Amino acid sequence: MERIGLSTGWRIVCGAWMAGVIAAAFIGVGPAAGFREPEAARILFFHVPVAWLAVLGFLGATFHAVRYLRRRNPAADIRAVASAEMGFLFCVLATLSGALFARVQWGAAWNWDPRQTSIVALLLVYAAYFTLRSAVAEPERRAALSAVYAIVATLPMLFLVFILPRVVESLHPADTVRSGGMSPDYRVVFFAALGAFTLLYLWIYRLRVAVGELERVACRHSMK
Amino acid sequence: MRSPDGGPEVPAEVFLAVRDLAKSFGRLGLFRGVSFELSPGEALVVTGRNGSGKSTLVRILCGLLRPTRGSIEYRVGERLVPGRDVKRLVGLVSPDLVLYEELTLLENLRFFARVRGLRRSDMELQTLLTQVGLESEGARRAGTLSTGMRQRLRFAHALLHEPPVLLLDEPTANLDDAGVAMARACMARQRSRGILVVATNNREELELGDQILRLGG
Amino acid sequence: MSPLHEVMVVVLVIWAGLFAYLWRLDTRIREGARQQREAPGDQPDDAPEAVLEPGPGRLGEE
Amino acid sequence: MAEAGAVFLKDLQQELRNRYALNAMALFAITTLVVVGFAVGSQALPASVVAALLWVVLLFTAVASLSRVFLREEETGTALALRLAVEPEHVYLGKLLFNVVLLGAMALVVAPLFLAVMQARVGNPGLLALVLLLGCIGLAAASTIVAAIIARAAARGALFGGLAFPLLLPVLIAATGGTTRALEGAPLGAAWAELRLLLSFGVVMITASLLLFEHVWNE
Repeated sequence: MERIGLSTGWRIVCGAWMAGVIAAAFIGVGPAAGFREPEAARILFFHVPVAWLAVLGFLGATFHAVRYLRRRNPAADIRAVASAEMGFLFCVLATLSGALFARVQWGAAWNWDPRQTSIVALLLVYAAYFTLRSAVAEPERRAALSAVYAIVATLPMLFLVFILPRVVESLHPADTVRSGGMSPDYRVVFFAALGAFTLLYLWIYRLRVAVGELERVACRHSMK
Repeated sequence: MRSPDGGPEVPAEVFLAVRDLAKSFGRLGLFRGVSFELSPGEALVVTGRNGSGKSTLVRILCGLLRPTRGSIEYRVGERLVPGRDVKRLVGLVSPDLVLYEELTLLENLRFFARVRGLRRSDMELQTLLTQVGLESEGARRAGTLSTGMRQRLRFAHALLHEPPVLLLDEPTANLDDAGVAMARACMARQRSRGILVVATNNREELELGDQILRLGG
Repeated sequence: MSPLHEVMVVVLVIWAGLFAYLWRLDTRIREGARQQREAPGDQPDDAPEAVLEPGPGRLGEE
Repeated sequence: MAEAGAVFLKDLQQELRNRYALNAMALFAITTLVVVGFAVGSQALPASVVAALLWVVLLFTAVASLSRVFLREEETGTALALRLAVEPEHVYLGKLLFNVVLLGAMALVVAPLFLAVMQARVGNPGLLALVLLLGCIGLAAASTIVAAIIARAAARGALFGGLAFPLLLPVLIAATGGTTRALEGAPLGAAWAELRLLLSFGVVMITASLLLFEHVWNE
């Protein structure tokens, strides 16, 4: 089993990097223009990376699902479910942080804004993935069926994340990031935050994979 | 081997080689070290206590289930038959095999002929029904058959595409004497023209095999 | 609540979520390790060995 | 392809004989119509609400009946004979065609009735028909692969809605938009975005399902 989690060095880097990002988010930059609550624009440093990691997780689930179907290697199934779980975790966090952001910027935490509906729909899609896994007992069949579902779910997932919010006009300022609407200092902190969260994702993901490997060995004993 | 006109050419010379086959579900080991070779004209009898994995082995030989270890190779002459095409070579008679209750016997056979890409006239299907002793039941719905007649229908269904390999799982279960005679005749005919594998615990049938494979220690 | 406090709430919510998940992973690892210690990788008992023998081959004699 | 046709005809023959799906659908569609008719009463509703309600009815009817096509094979045990006789792709195509025809026939009956009950004015019937067709194909495509998946799992019936619904959201959103345009009498071009989305969803879902089906169908 390859090393678990991150090496000591990388763990220190991750801790320091995230601490630096949080500090910079609070005191490194000033309020951002173009928001109803300029001071609260900083939430974007946290909300957007978390939302990006949710998508990363679900894409990872698809990737490992394809790998599993090709060679039926149980390790791929473990990584598929680990990625899906990571995706689901960050999707929940993105929903919460999105609602808090909405409450501050537009007064209402939930107004069925297209991006909010799509992120909840995303939760439903992958909640169904875990429901399916719990409904199949035999390990090989569970892995195969959930892999097929993960791949089939990719199409609606991509639609919900990338297409739906664009098709329907949205209050969401997400496009400020891409359209360069951010001031230079915000951009620096934003991409630093993105990096810190991605490293954190990697750390938790590898721990979750280790848990998967451990439980596969453990559950193989209890099957008898 | 009469090739059905228009249907896929069914080869006669099919060989089966099984090497070090093993199957386990999780930690429950069913069997291991199963190796045998069969060429046309040979019959293998598989026997063993209940739960020793006879039916599972038959399911694996049909290409429906992956073994945990080991290999199964069907060869036509020298060519190795890919997994997808094993279906064309194999006929199965098994208690788990259920046909469509709402359809009549002839409709069932017509469907399986068409779906296997075979051209079979109703007259040919009627001959097949006669062969298994169901000549007057053609228009009856499969759901209304007795257990014995269902087993006969399974033979008709398995012989529909004249498979070079015939796999029988407990073939004479639920059959009356006439049924058993029919089954024995089918087995003998199959052995004369191809490969036969019979999974059974019936004392008499053990005598029939050119080779006997004992599972379950 | 001043806007800055709102930001702090968001960060704390995200951290709480991650912390809870890490906690759950930790218990699952501890559980898995304990199970492995109690029933260390004893070999899955091997299946009964199959035996092949020649048969009388009296098919078709009747 | 003939094999897929044979599977389709067999399912059709089975369905006409015991009418499981047809009864489920008819019962469901009628009760929903009555409830909606009762709830709406006589006031005219905006096109978007009528469209949304129509597609909710179609969705629920689809989910109530489209899983039968594989559940029946696994429950009765006939799936074994089918696995032995047919290539996976032909099974999928036959079953997909059956679901599309079943859902399409139901939409042909329910949609006009529904619009009558709602006293909705249909501006562009051609566009409405096209949206209904593409929507039904999308619904059937996703439902068929999900039906195949849950037929191999435990707690089958309950699982189908949970798994199928989220996947069908894109179809619902696009179809509702397209239907609204059609009711408002917009020209075909106005609903081009929705139509293209429905078409691409159907094509991608069917292609993906064809490639993935054997992993669901065979052990």
